[in-house]
Amino acid sequence: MKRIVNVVALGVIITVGLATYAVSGTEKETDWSLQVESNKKVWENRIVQVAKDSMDQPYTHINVTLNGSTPSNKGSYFKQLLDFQANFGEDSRSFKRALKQLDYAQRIWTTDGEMAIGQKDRDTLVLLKSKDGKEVDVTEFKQAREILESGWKGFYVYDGKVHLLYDQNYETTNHHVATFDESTKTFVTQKIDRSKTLIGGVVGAEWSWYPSAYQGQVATDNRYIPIRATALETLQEDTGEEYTSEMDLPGLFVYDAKENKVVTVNQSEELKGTLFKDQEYRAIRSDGTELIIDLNSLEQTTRQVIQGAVGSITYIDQLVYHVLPKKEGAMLEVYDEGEMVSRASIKAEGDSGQTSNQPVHYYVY
Amino acid sequence: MIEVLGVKKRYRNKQVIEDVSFTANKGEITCLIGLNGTGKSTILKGIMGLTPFDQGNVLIDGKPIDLNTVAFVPDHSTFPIHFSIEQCEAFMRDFYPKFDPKLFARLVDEFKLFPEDKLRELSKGTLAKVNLALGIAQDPDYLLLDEPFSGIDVFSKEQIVELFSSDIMEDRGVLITTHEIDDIEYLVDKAVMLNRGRIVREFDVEDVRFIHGKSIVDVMREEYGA
Amino acid sequence: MIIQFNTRSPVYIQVVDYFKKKMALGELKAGEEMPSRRELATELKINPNTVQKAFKEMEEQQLITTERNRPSRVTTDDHVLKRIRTELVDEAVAVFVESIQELDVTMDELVSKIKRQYGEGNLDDRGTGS
Amino acid sequence: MNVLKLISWELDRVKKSYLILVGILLLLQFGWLGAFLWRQNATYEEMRLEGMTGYTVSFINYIGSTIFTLSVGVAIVAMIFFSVWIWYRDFQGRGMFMMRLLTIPTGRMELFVAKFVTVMMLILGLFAIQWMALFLQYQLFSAWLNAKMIPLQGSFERAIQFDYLAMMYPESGFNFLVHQVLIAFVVLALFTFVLVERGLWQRTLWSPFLAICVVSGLIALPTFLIIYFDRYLFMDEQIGLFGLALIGMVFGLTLLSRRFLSKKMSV
Repeated sequence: MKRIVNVVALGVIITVGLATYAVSGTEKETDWSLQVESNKKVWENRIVQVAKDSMDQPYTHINVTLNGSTPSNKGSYFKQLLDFQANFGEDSRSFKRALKQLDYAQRIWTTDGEMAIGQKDRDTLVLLKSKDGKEVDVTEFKQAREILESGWKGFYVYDGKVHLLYDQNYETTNHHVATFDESTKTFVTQKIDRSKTLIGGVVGAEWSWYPSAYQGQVATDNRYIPIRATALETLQEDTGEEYTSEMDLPGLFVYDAKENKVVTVNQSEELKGTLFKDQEYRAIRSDGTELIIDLNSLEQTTRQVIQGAVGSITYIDQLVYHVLPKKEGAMLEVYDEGEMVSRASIKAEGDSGQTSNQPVHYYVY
Repeated sequence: MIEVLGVKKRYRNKQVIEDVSFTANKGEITCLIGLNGTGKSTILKGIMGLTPFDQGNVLIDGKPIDLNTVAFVPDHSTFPIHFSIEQCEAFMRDFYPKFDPKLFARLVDEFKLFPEDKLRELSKGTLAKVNLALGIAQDPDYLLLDEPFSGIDVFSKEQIVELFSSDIMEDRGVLITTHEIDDIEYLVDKAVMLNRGRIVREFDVEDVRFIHGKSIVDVMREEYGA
Repeated sequence: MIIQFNTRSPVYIQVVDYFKKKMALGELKAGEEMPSRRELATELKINPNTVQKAFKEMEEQQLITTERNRPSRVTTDDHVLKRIRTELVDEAVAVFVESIQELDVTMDELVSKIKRQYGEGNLDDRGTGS
Repeated sequence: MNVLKLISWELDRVKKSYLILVGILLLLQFGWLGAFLWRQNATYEEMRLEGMTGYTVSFINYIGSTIFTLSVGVAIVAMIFFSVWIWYRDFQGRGMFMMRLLTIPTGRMELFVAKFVTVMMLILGLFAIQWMALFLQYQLFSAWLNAKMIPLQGSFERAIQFDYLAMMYPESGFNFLVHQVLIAFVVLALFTFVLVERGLWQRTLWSPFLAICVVSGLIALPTFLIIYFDRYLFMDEQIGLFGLALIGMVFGLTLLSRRFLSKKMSV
């Protein structure tokens, strides 16, 4: 049985190899920790991503959560599976499954349930409505080729009906709106007279894959619908050749569903973050104040939210998440309706020296 | 007893074995005779389970084959040619529980073999003897030999024939295939003749000599019109 | 011990005849031990079963006797030995006669030839028991 | 116990060519590392003479080089070839060793398991040797650059996340297991192909083609199912379906192999 020595020899090579891999292979990434001083609940399924875009290294980011940090979204497939299931939103799985089968779908979250609109085939447009995420009523609109072959700018509910803004055969200045009548399964389209300010897209209603946490729950009877506005600008290539491109306009804009025209609310300011919620259109300005616009009367009210320096703002689950980078890590705050509800901080443990020379960005998901 | 019952086998478009049934008893030397290419080897390989029969059944002592009790010596060595005889023996010892090293040593001595020789260096006759030794050393109840004498030198032939009449082969069932009968005319108890995929004759050799005064070669001449 | 086997008559009978001749010629004395079955098979290079059959045949013809697991022995019964001898002679004569008949030789001519042939033959191998 | 003995015999027979393969791979890699460093040194000197600064070298440049990729490619192709050759080798020549193997008085599946484990161990062996070699190469790499004062960028850990190499350096043990299962699946598919072919080769000239059809058919069906349901399922359900399909295929392939090995194999 002296041949058994071959098995032993190969076995030894494999074990030594595995040891080398174990020692050298794994990532010695610096660990980051998220310390929450108050109200842990708002951080439960939040991820603070520390992104180090360093020149030579492939782009890496570290996801920091309440229970530790993992390098980018890697980690074992099993953990990735658990993460996926954790923030999938299990209860609206059937709505999401119906949504998944539509192409170029868009989705909004209204006070009476989730809605989505998408393309089923070359000729059919489908409207999905679901109050609880489980039962899904599907309405199909035939002969919708005209709408399907055009750029969708987002949809909204007004006067009990679903409306879709779209650019006829992708001409950015050729805005149209389609109004769908579910009972008769028909729709009417109407041209919107052209204005210099163009419709970029309905806030929070442009894509279906957009994490739903970023969508506010909107009312179904707002007259004014918050939109992203754009304008055409002619630019010159260095070769002297001219081309036009659509540029985002700073400021707040709404679409008058009654008169079918774009209304500019205020144009000047640099805004930190916006949210279309219920019957309000909210924005945080660089001075830390929150501007609230009533979407029926267009009345504006403001309130001071963030004292002192303002970092970056993200509206998540209709709360304001404020991140202010510091020398070491970053300070995090959460506001609900203008009141601070939680304070936390994130910093690197151990040798943070490695991170000092690289520019670091913080994003809250 | 080895019972071959109604076996059929087709190779691609040729029906090699039409319908073959015969028996080979324990303690007897049975010779399966047939001209070249009439499926003799296929039948042996079929009995060993090395080639599936399309139809039919093989029973050994009433049961499906038990590889512990049956040894097969094909007409060519089954070990890689870079193996030495020692390596072959080591392999046999590793995987054949009933392999008897003492018996093998005796055969090696009787055949005057040199264990360290590589199969590559051996003559066809010596190679045949090694194969035979490896087969017999398994101390099987049944021994299947495929053309043990074809193309080997006279002296090796003699040594092998001598072996068959020795005690080593006593009360084992031996099934030999050959197309040249004269080497073993006096060794065979029973002859089974194969022609065009069928068994045409199955007879006790001494009875035929006693009753018809015919040797096996005579019967072959009648059957194959050689 | 070399037997020239022929392939057409049963081998075991040729072995029996061989031993009969030896007994008749006195090469195998009465009561003498026979070679063992295995030795014989190896020496004659024939199938051990055939040797076994030959021994059984000889036992039936009371040429040999075998007590339990002791080597067989030539019979000591003179009658048997005599009978073998006459059997062999008759057989030889029968073969001789059969081959001569075709040549239609007269009886007298035949007798005188045999006398002369047999006389000379007699001179050199003396002393076989009559 | 028999399987272990069979494995040792299989390894014994493949030892020579395996060592040659490993020799070639190491020679290729270390030889190339030498050349690579030598060239870096030359270009760095040149840059310095022309007064250009900011020239840095990263281990990724070495790993990404064609020669290194070639060596890994050679290893992969060699292993795929060997998964088939470990069977066909026993059918070579008139004296088929397969005849001997098939008359061993133990179950034929022990032979299947032995050859399977042998191939997997050889693959793991190559992995192991590559881990050690790469680690060593990095030490040489950084030592040489430091000696020559050429700025080195990026760590070893960062470098091994370089696209296909991530397969060799999975982040966790679980991922490593998943990779090995997938490799094992490929080996199983190759084994099944061989066994089906060897079961049919005396029956029809088309046996290789038929074998490919059978095996790819058995694999295609679940794959088609996965693709078809892709529209309707989410990541967790897809993984579940994939796992189920994999188990089904493994089961199917093993059963097919067993049937052909024990009933249909023809020598």
